[in-house]
Amino acid sequence: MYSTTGLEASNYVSTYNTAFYFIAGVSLLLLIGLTVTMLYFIFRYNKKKNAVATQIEGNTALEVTWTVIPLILAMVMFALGWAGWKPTTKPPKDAMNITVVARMWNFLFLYENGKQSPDLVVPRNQAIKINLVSLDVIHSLFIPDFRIKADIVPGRQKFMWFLPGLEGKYKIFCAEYCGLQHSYMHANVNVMTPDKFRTWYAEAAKPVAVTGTGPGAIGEAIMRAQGCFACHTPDGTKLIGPSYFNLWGSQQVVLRDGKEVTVTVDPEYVKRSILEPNADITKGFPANLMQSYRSTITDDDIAKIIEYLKTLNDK
Amino acid sequence: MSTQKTFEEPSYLEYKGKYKGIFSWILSTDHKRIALLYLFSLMTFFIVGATLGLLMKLELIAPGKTIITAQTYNAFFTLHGIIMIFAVVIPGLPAVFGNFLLPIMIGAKDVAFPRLNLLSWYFYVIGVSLVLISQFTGQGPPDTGWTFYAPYSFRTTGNMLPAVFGAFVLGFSSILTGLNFLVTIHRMRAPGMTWMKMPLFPWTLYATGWVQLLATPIIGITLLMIIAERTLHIGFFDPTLGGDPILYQHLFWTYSHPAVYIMILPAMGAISEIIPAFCHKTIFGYKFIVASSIAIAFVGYFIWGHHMFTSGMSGTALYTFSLLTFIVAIPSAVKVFNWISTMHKASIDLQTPFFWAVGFLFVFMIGGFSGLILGALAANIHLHNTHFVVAHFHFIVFGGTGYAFFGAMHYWYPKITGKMYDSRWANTGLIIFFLGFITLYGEMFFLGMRGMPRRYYDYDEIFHTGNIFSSLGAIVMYFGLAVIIINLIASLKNGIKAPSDPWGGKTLEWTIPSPPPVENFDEIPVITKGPYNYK
Amino acid sequence: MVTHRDDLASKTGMWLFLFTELLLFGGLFIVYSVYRYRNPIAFHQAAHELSVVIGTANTIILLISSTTIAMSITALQTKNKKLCLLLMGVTILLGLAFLVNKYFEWGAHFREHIYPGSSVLALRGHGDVLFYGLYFFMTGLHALHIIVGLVFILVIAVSIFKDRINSENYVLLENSGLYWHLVDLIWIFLFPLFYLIT
Amino acid sequence: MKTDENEKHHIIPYRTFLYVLAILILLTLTSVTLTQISLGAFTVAAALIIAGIKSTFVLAIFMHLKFENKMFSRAVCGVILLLAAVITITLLDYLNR
Ligand code: HEA
Ligand code: HEA
Ligand code: HEC
Ligand code: CUA
Ligand SMILES: [Cu+2]
Repeated sequence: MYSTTGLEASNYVSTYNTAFYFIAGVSLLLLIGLTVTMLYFIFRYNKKKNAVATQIEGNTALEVTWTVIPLILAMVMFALGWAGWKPTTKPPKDAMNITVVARMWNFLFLYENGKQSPDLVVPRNQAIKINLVSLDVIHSLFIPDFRIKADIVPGRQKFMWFLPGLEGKYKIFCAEYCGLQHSYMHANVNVMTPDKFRTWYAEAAKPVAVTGTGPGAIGEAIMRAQGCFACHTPDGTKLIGPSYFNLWGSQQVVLRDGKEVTVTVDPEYVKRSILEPNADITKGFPANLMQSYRSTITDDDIAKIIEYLKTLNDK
Repeated sequence: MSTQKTFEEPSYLEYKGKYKGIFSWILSTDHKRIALLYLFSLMTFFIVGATLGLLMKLELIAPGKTIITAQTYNAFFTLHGIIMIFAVVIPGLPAVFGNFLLPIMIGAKDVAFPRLNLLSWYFYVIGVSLVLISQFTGQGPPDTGWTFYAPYSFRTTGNMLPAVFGAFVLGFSSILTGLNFLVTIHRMRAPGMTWMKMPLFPWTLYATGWVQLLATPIIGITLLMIIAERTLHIGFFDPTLGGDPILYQHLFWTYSHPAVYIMILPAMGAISEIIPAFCHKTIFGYKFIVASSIAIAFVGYFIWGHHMFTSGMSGTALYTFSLLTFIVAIPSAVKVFNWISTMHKASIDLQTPFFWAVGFLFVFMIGGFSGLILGALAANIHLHNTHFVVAHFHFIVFGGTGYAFFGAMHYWYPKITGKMYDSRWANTGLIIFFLGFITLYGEMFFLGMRGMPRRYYDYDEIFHTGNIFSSLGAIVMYFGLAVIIINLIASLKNGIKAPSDPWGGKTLEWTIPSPPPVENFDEIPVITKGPYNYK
Repeated sequence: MVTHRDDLASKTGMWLFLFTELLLFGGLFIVYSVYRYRNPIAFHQAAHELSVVIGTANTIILLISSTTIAMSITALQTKNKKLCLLLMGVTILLGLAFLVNKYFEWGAHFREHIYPGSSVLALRGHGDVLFYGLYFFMTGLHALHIIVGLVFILVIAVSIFKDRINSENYVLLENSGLYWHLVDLIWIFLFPLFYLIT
Repeated sequence: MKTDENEKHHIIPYRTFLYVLAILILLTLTSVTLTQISLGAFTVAAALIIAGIKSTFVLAIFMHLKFENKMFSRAVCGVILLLAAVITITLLDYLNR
């Protein structure tokens, strides 16, 4: 169960707990107290036991009491909430900078040395500052175990920061509704010992986990990391975007500047589709949905992707 | 003061007007008939919305695809949210019980603008129809959630325009109802009914009326901007054109937070009527209850930002919104304490409406307390957009407004229909419903605390157990509701005739026959005493 | 059914309705203040392109029309039906003149390819897009209100002509006047916000 | 209780309207000239203050608020204050980012 993770999982767990359990505790006491009182009145003063009601108009002293006491309680609640929130605005100077690029429907984490990773990998006890970048709609980076969440708003410079305190693997969810695959937009945080992290960090700049062998395996791995399969399938099923099945070398009708033209799927076209997806809109598919991958995909990668696309034609 | 037993006049149900058959209803300007028009349309939409809720819960009973696809699920919660919010709970108590009872409770023959009243019902039906049309036309149903957040709402290929425009028309309907009630209350109170002699239900309608009037235009213009954004690419909320999506959220919640008080205030009013009637006792702290209604309406206008705590607003804004959120809880607290105090030294007649009121108090407190947790910044950061929020608002919207609606239904049923219902079935239904309710939504608090985001079609295995409980609760609740509704419908035929004052209520509606005559009063009463005079 | 007439209720209703109109535009004023705050220079420069002369002329036209409709009430109260109708006619003509001016103004922008969604505008930068987006949306909505107001006044004029509205019973005339003044009021703010922030 | 309020109406002489019109036009021209000579940051403030004065005249005289039940003018002030408060609170976010 998530809420049982240790207090040290991140620097926010304990402040969250203070605010949450104080309010919940006071609430529970009040709820029980008021419910019991109410039930007692119902039992004690029902028609059978008390045939004639005593008319009471009100009592100003009581009214003042039950305005002021809840007000004080509420102010304490507010203060605890505020106190727990305040540190989120002040990242330590030595925080490590990571950028997350969110798009429909995956996260990609970019490190300062150019390394890219679909999972967030961080060393323990090192403050992490994440710059939030969205390419299309609003997403939200949510790490339940760390009790932290921040919306990733397109067109805005924002960050979030936290201090992971326990090694382990934790879930990241997208917590702002962003369309069809919103519930599949997740990733992991991998908190490592500083040593392990250093090794990971120093590995080849682009360590995509290649699962298969043969032609196209690397291309497929790249596409998996970039999240292409959220919209495209390799097997002919139509998702949001056109399927890759039998795509390579085929003729496609596209809209270019509002006019229909027929193009052949060649390296030039694939490259343009990835780097300027809105230049040619495949007929029958929405514009503006696929965003440019210029910031994360290199020409080299595209060559690998094409390699992979070639394997998807049935001979 | 009594006009009882002088009716040669037919009741409003039998009255033969200019038109016959169905036209005598859909062209009637009688506030009582319009109330029933609302009741029927609203219950129909409620059942549609609730069935969508049930289907969503069935989908969520297990991870992966269970019964529907992701696309359908997204369309479902959007339609569910739009229907439940804009077509059920916002019009809810004012349009049905307000229309029926407001004129009677203040001693008037009708509302100030009867024809406008009928017009707002037409707007209501047109609005919902547009929303429903959007489901079946264009390139697939809208899938943005009821909040229509930019920029997704103009990126999606869903058929947004009719839905957004439908919501706009529904807003118009709501404005006209509020306007009508405000003028009615200002101008048409019976002689002698000073502000401080007015019953509490009209008082809450008055406070609600102002919120409807002053908040709804903001969403109206916002929805128009979304339409302009989609059709003309005007750029207000589109970051690629320099617009700010967060500004959209500001505008949306500037209305939609006050809207939650449009939903709850009349519910509180109905509870304030039911409790004294069954306690046979004047309400405790009348003036404070009045004042708290106004305070809720007023302060409630300035706390919209608590829906945007994680959006990256400035610290100052966060601070202000969180503080005000806690302040708005105080008037609600005052009400709860006064209601419970009314039961002290009362002589309580344990009837179905009173049980609904007790149920209301219990679930409203849970909903309200969870609201406090969400209002605290540190807690909100974690809980925002999780099922904790879903639990909060079902507890307080369904548990608050919904319970009050059913309470009011059972309280005024004899007055409206002239029949008594079978209270054993009514109580049985209530108990089943209550148990289902707690299982269904109670579990969602824990799901949310563990981090299950909302609007998730599919979820991680760790959330499975909780979801099974929750879904089973939905099924139980379904049966409870069916018992309640079937009982009410069956009693129309089988119920015994209702006397004019079955519960011993003291407000004006109980001084006239059940069902009321067309003109309500033979003679406009002259008011000399407070509304809950049980001496 | 209820035949009792209550003019004050009618007028109260009208005022409440005006409040909703005020807040409808209020929402846009919020948007305006935010974007103006974020793009002060672009707004400043874009405003230069609007014609202060036409703007001022339109302001004065609306002010006069407001005066005439206000005077028509006095005319009806003093049982001068002819003058009343004349004044209402002048109001309607002035309203139309306003619209004609607007038409030419908008037409000029369109010829320069300045309209919401135009690619020429998009090239000029975010501030300009927002300024003109707001300009077209707000003045457009305002023009829509002018049209509604004109129809309202016309209907009332016909009723006065047929003596359905007379010196005993003129609350509807007052209401149409109120609506017209509201349209004027909104323009009083739109004018400096778009034309004068140079 | 309702009847007498309905009976009394105030008839405003034509003259008053013409005076007000003259003032309004004068104010319009003032604000135009004011903004043509650059006042820097005060330009907008000046234009808005003048617009405020103009609308007060319209509300008070043209819209009869001055002669109507006090309730109306109070409500109008209330609504304007409310709108001002909403704008201020929204700007709390934008000014402090
Ligand atoms: C009927 C509707 C209704 C009502 C009345 C309320 C009432 C309250 N709501 Fe709720 N709320 C919603 C409907 C409602 N809400 C909806 C629909 C959403 C989600 C929208 C969406 O995103 O889709 C939401 C979301 C929501 C959020 C945003 C969550 C998020 O998305 O992150 C917050 C945060 O502050 C909040 C807070 C509150 C508070 C503090 C109250 C208070 O007014 C509650 C006051 C009541 C009490 C506190 C109980 C009684 C008091 C006592 C018994 C005395 C003791 C009191 C003290 C010690 C103070 N609500
Ligand atoms: C009044 C408001 C209201 C009401 C009553 C309900 C009722 C229900 N709601 Fe809903 N809900 C909302 C308002 C409401 N909801 C809102 C605003 C949202 C947010 C949408 C968004 O995210 O945009 C939401 C979202 C929401 C979600 C979240 C989706 C997500 O985030 O992934 C879920 C999930 O389970 C849900 C479930 C339910 C269920 C099971 C019911 C159940 O209906 C209740 C049980 C009732 C029944 C099951 C049966 C009804 C009875 C009958 C059919 C009687 C039969 C009659 C005869 C035989 C005569 N709702
Ligand atoms: C958000 C959904 C989405 C994602 C993620 C996405 N695409 Fe696309 N893609 C689309 C859509 C929609 C189209 C069709 C419209 C267009 O041409 O822009 C498309 C078109 C294409 C085409 C042209 C296909 C044809 O039939 O002409 C190629 C090639 C392509 N995408 C490759 C990729 C690659 C490689 C990635 C990942 C690096 C990717 N896409 C990620 C949605 C997406
Ligand atoms: Cu990304 Cu939800
Ligand atoms: Cu809220």
